Amino acid sequence: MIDKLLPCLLSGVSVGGQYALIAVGYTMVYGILRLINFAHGDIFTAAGFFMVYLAASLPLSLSLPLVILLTVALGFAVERVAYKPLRSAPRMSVMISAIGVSYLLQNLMWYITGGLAKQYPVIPWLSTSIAIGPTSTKIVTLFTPVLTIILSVALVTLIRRTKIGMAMRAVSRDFETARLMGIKIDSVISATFIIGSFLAAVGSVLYFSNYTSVTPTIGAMPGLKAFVAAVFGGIGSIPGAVIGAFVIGICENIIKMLGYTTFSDAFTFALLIVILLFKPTGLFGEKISEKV
Amino acid sequence: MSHVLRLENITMQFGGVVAINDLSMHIDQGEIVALIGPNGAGKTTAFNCITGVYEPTNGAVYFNDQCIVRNQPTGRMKKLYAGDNRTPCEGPRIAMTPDKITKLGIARTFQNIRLFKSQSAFENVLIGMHLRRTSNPFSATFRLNLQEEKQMRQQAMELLEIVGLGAFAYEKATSLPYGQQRRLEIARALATQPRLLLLDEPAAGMNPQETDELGEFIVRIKDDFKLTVFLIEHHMNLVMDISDRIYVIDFGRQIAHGSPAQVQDDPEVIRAYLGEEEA
Amino acid sequence: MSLLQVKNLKVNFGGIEALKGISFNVDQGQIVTLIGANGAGKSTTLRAISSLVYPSEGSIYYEGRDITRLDPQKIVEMGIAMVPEGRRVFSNLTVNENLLIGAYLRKDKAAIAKDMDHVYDIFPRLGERHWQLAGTLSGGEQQMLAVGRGMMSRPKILMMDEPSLGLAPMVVQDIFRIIKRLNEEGMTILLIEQNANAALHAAHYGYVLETGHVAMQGTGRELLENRQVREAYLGKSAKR
Amino acid sequence: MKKSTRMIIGFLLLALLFLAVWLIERAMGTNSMVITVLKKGAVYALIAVSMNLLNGFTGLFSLGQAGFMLVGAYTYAVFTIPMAKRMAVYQYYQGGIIQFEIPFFLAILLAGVVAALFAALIGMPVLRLKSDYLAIATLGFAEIIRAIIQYDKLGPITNGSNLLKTYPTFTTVLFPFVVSAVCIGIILLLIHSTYGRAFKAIRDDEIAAEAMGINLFRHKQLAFVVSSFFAGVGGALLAMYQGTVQANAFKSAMTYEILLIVVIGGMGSVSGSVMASFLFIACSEWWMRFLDSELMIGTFKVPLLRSGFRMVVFSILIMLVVLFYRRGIMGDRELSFDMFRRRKGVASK
Amino acid sequence: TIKIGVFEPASGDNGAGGKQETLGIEYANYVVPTVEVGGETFDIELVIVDNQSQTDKAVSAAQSLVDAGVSIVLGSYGSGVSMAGGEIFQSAKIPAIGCSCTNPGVTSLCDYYWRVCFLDPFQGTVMANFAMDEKAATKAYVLTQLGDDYSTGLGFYFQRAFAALGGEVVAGEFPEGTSDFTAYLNNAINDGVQVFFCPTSTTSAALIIDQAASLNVPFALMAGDTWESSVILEAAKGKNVEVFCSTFFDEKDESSTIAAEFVAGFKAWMNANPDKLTNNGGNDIVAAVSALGYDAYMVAIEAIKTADTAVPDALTLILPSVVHEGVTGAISFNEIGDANKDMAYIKKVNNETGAFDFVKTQSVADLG
Ligand SMILES: Nc1ncnc2c1ncn2[C@@H]1O[C@H](COP(=O)(O)OP(=O)(O)OP(=O)(O)O)[C@@H](O)[C@H]1O
Ligand SMILES: Nc1ncnc2c1ncn2[C@@H]1O[C@H](COP(=O)(O)OP(=O)(O)OP(=O)(O)O)[C@@H](O)[C@H]1O
Ligand SMILES: [Mg+2]
Ligand SMILES: [Mg+2]
Repeated sequence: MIDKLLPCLLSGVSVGGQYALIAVGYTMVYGILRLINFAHGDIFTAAGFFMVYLAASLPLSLSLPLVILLTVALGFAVERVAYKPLRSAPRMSVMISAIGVSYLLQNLMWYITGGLAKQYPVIPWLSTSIAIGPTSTKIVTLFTPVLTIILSVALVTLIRRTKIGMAMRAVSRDFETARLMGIKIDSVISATFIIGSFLAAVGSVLYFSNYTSVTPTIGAMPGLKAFVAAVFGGIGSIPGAVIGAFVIGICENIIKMLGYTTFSDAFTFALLIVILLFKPTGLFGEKISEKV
Repeated sequence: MSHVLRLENITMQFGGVVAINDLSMHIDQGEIVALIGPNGAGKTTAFNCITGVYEPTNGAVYFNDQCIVRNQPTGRMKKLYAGDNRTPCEGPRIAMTPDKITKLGIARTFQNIRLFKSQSAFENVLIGMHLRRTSNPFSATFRLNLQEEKQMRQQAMELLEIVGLGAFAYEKATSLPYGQQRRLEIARALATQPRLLLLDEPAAGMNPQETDELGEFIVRIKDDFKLTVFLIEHHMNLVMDISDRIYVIDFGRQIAHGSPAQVQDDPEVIRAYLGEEEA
Repeated sequence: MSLLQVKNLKVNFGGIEALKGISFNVDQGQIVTLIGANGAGKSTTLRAISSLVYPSEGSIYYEGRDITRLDPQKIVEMGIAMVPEGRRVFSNLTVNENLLIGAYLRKDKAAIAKDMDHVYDIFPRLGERHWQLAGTLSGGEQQMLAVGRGMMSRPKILMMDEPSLGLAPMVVQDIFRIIKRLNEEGMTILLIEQNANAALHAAHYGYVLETGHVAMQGTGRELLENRQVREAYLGKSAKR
Repeated sequence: MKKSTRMIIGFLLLALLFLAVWLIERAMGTNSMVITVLKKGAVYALIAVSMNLLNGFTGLFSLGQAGFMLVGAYTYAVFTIPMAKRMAVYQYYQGGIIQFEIPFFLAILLAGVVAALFAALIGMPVLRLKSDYLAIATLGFAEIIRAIIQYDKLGPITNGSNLLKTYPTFTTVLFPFVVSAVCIGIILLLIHSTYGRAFKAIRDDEIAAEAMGINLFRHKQLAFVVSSFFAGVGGALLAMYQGTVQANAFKSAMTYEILLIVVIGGMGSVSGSVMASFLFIACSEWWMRFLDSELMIGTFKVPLLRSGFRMVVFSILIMLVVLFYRRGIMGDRELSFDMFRRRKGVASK
Repeated sequence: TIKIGVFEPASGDNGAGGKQETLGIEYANYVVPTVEVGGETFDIELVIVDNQSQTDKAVSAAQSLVDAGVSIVLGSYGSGVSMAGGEIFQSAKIPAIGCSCTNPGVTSLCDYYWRVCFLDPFQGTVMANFAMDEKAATKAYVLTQLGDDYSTGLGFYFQRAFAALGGEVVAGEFPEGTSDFTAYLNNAINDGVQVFFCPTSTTSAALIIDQAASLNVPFALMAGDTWESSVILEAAKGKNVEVFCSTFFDEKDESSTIAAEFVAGFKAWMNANPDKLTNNGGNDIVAAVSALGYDAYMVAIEAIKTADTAVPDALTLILPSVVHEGVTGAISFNEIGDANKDMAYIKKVNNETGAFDFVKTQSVADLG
């Protein structure tokens, strides 16, 4: 049993870590703009392609930071072009804009790459296989959850304890009053997107080191799962997103191990719905109790 | 001893915060009763307990001798429960939803105006009439209720005329000036054909002149519609002018009760609420 | 020269002219009040000064500088703070954080802490609840918080939009006392009030707004004694 | 103008429209691009309006539309495949276990009913959820439904992952037009009834709506079930249009597409949804096709044109519409006589 | 001019394969750009549309071919879209020739569809036999993609054949968009299978191969025609994993001169044109689907020549009797419209060179 369970848990934790990095990006943006940033998964994919193309001509030591830089720039640009003009528009329009950006990015990537799967470059240290008990895995599998947890603790501290974190929380509630306090809301929102995209870039490096091929739509599924994880944990809550991601990652793998492969995705959603029935705002979501 | 509204030992706790503490009161047919008290005393919370928005931690509410709310601390609240009245309310739990309570005949307005923003004044009132419909989705869709619909429209128009908004019937609710929005909220509440009307700070944001007019208006609709009115207000001129009785609460507890004159001179009320100058 | 000068200010909302050319001055160290019926354009005036809405015409001068259409945060930086209509506290922040965010542009930690104690001094109720999320405060408590938050930026001009809205009589008295006290401490105050009586009593100078333009002006006392003002805004209380 | 005369003119215009469509079909033949686009546009119009009823009018942010369409499409297809063809269609399942067929109009109705039943079941737990939580729960249900339909063990009924075919399809473009028009008409009637007003009240302010005596759950449930009924009917029509159905196509992307149409048309505008459907379909499937193939003008090769470019341009177009028409083509207004009159008034000024 | 419709995905899940198939057709058009009808020479113009690999989009794509007035249609990669398009072609009475769509339903449910490749039942049986004979397998894991008719169909036939031969099968299904296949691979390891049959799209294939390699799986991976792709080669290159696939054609097969000629010509044509090379995936390896596309085009030309007209009705009538010696073997149609093809090529990835090694051909006759 244990030799079956161990690899299963191992990949569960690793998958969970990957979802978590993406989920935190979702949750941050949602926490501030109340916007489901549908384009987040595509930014993640774009980071994968940046690496494929950059690593083809540059050494890793250069391409790695460049990838992160480009991804952050992309996230920033998406915010400025597609979301900023809609600050005062109805919420639904912003969300449609997000869907539009997601379409655009996917189609652009398809147009440019021709849709063929591209091999992700091997990052020596991360891609090395190591043996754990009866099974073997890549180092990245173990590295991902650790890094995820470190990054999310750092983020939580940033948001709870720092001035910019406080400003983010204020902006999330009321743009106008936040401006009255002297907060530059555009900078705060950009900062959020920069952090989110940074996490997506880091996530993409870890993800694709594990699953070495990049296609224009590859981000869609992890994106959706990460989003489910964010909702599961209570959207807007960073620890919630992380925990949700791990729960989903591990459950998914256990279900598959038990042979119910047809319903592994359906199960994820069913789990989410059951949780929501008991906790309508997710595990750690703040109750939307409006004072009447 | 048939009261229109009776609260029995209501306690409302939010975690450790006791917003209402063992509050009992009653209102009789045709009265205008005011509920006053410092900010945060628990007045709005009391309204919310009566209308089913919040479920009180302990206590019961009766409307025309029918129990509409009853609860006692259970589970986690048992330990946290801090009300004065340590003997929990007897009887099975009753928790009617706000819509049921409105249907029984209690209507309310809100401290922060909550009109249906995208709708016209007329439609706002029409929506208030929805709960008295006799049509079902099928008959309503296929216009088998033409007679009723016509009647509803007519009544809605009449209500608007009564509150003086006849001319603004087709204006968007949110484009009306503040004072008129308040009146519209009252018209909408009247549309539900209530027996008891709860008004939460109806004069907030009005200048003294408008406040005076509002006072007259409340008395008038009370008589015209054979209502009982329960009112929260901080404008003392208004309260003292129109109320038959006044309850004063502080920290969720009743500190005084009586006619306007009695309450006005109560030292406890002056200390906690009115302040020296006003007295 | 006045500290704040508003000249021929016009504001449009999609075709509707909310302000039709308003001019007034606020002198250093004064309490100036704007009164007027609902929808007269009082709030819009303050919002225009804070650059939350941009005027279509006219200009605003502060210490002689044209500040029309500057960014809102620049305006705050220059020392103009606003207590907005309807409280607008940050419901997901605690009372403490709400005050801290009022001091967002300030760097002097020690002084901020002192000012915070000062606010808690004035509003002991807030002190009791400093850990509570602002969204769960009662209406009046939120109003106190909004005023306290406005004070935290140590503005030269504090603009208050109906600060007494929904407050208990005693607290209304407190608010006006505090307004006077802040003014005595050197703060210039631009006050909007429905409670015209109290406002005019407190103010050095007042302007009466009617449907987007200034209908009358004068010292507080002059306006209080004006028959038109009494009839339109002061109600029975004044007639008594 | 009096209300009754307006109604008459409205019906006349509608009849005229039908006549025009019929004439086009006569002129171009049933097999032409215009007709194909008109067919799909009509089907999508119904689906978009049904989604608008939920998202735009009741304020329930639901992303389950594709799931209900899927249920409708499959119900229709499963019950109308001719007996003779079942062996070939259910090639992996010995002809399946459903060994009868029902008339196609009954099947369309049944499609709606089954989708509505699903909605009633699903609604019970999920309608308690708010905004985005509701969205993700409904999206999840759509995905679960898809997984179930694709489930191998259910193959004898659903044909598993394989597509269904050979059932009756449109013989004339008028059919989807008439069915859609009737359905949209019913939705319009509902929206303008006292129930419709209650829906809008819930959208604007749930707490106030409840305080006005509106039973939130029952009304939400009603909107959800009615919307799903028409989504099911729309699914059946879509199946007829496509000639084949496969669960695989009913992914969340399809829901997003419909949501796009709804928002581009204007949340809370039925006429907006209808217009946006036709525009969207024509644009994505017809007018812009040329962008996909290389084009030589003389010896000059137009740059950028190659496969995939159409979708890039299309998504840019969507972005532009969203950014510059924030509230959609129609906002929350409806196409009406007054509108034209006012337009004219403005123009003549 | 005579117009021939090319009904292929250029985007969506099967976009990459569709492009390769289109390349074969384009090359064929380059080789034979004209046809003689009634003594007059006509140019042949290809009308290419993108069906986006989706059945709901395929309808209007097919319709646009009909609108363009094509005489005959070639394609598509992917059976689902072919069936969806078939509806339209049928109602417009335009014949269509499938190149690589292997699902029986394409022709059996549509009177206007023919095809030049073999079918899933055959392919599945071939691979089951190969697993039994060559790999001495007694137990196999079959992994298919939920909702993908190609994948589940081929999996079904493999499973049936393998069981009929006395083998034991464990089945798994993965939802679209899955990236993590370790759970399935681990299950297979635990079940002690000798072969892992996973007829999937190339996207999933690359992931499966990579993860199988890092898990050091003790079994061979096997799949159908989709895996004959440079993506697979890239993924398996330098890794310790055995990969087999069955396909329609082998570019290194020297036995047929027509095929050898085609391979040489096609490579030269692609290499002369960077765009084409990109569409092929960046190298000049000849995909079997390109060869099938080429053949389908040639069959269409043959039909036009034989009928001596390009009127769709006439082509429909003549097609059942058309015979053609193609690069993928002799093509003639049975009464359902399928090519009488009885030979599959089995190839293995060479992990060192990163190319396909030809293993054997297997025909129905061999299977007995
Ligand atoms: N949802 C809630 N969660 C936590 N505390 C609450 C909640 N609602 C009310 N309270 C607390 O209960 C107390 C009473 O609030 P309430 O709104 O009833 O006051 P009020 O008497 O209406 O005051 P005001 O006159 O200012 O409107 C306040 O201290 C408030 O902070
Ligand atoms: N965002 C807006 N869009 C459209 N019209 C607006 C907007 N804000 C204000 N108005 C209109 O401008 C006019 C002036 O409004 P304003 O809020 O300044 O009045 P006020 O004097 O502050 O009234 P109150 O006493 O009700 O606060 C009103 O007619 C109002 O309807
Ligand atoms: Mg209150
Ligand atoms: Mg105002």
